[in-house]
Amino acid sequence: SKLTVTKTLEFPLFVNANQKDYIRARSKRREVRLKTINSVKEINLD
Amino acid sequence: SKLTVTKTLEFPLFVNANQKDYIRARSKRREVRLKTINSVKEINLD
Amino acid sequence: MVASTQEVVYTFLQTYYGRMKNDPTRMSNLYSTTAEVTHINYQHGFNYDDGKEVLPTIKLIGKENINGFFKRNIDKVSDIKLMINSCDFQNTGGVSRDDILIIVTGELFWSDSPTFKFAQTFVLNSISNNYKSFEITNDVLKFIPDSLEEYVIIPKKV
Amino acid sequence: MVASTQEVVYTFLQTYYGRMKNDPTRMSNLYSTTAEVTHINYQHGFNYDDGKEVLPTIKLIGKENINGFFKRNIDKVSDIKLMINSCDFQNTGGVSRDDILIIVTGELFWSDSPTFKFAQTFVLNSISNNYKSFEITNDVLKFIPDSLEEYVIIPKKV
Repeated sequence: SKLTVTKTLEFPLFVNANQKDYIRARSKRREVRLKTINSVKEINLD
Repeated sequence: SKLTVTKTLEFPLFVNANQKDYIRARSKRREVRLKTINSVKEINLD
Repeated sequence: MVASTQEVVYTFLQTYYGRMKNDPTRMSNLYSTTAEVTHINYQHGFNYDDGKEVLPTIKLIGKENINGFFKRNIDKVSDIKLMINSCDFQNTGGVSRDDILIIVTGELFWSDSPTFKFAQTFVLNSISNNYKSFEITNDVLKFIPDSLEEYVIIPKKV
Repeated sequence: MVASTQEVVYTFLQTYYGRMKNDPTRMSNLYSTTAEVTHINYQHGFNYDDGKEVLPTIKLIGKENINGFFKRNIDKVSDIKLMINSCDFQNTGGVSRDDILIIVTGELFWSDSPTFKFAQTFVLNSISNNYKSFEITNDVLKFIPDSLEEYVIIPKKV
């Protein structure tokens, strides 16, 4: 596929979205994480 | 470099370490994470 | 004028992710005939909103299979949104080293989903000498879990 | 007997990470003459214990520079420990497609450090027809942040 030239990109780079969309989705991830924060995984070293 | 054949690996795979080493290092990461959990990053959409 | 590797990479990223939204049925045109792709497996009751940290992936080999994949999943593919954190690249390929290895990291989401952390690796194969035309030979989308639960070692029974 | 791609990949992982610990001064023997490597930048007051989520990286080009890097940082390199979560691979390279693209994800740590989440990408170039001898042409170690802070949008001033 033919490409035309892009000189610079700035990160974070939002694609097909704006920062507000991202913040909404990120807060959903944060909720999910916080739910599991106090769970404990028991490891048996035997 | 010459290689001889390894058929299978099991994941999670511990390399140069055992599970106990990993759990110790992981709990250090958890401590660091928990410290920043209530911090807030202010985003200006202007 | 010859484009730099960085210019090719940045242009590629805009073309690839832009086409997902604007023209997903033409995604497969970006790939070589024998390309291998590891992407999201939308089959089997796909659901991104039930608290899972990583999404299942599927491996596709060959342009025809890749074309079928993007056409079958057009609704989900065209709604993909991204926050790209970083983009690293290196020259690769044979003696001429005019192929490009790209690693993109960031977070991926849909209109009504949480974010999913990912790393995506591409190999671009130069198909013209003037460094102006490329096709994707490899595309590996990999999700990164970020669990937080505490690990506790159970004492051995004596 | 010809080894499968999976056998080559698994053997490579054991050789690569095993050599870091056991024989770090010979790491550079695994790389091609023109290899490109992005690895941890140990310079400038390197410190893995002050709460940072990702470590700085440095790009090295050519076997000689790669050799110098591993020799300079022998203490840190030989103490690297890993929990490898996953390993994905695809065939890559020219028409013969006998090179291998590998993506490893997991967590990396040292004797007295926290864990650091990473994704590492390799390209292995086949240097013999019998699929038995390879060298690394690309090696990109990329750290993945896992910040948790809350994002709050500041209302526009009216």
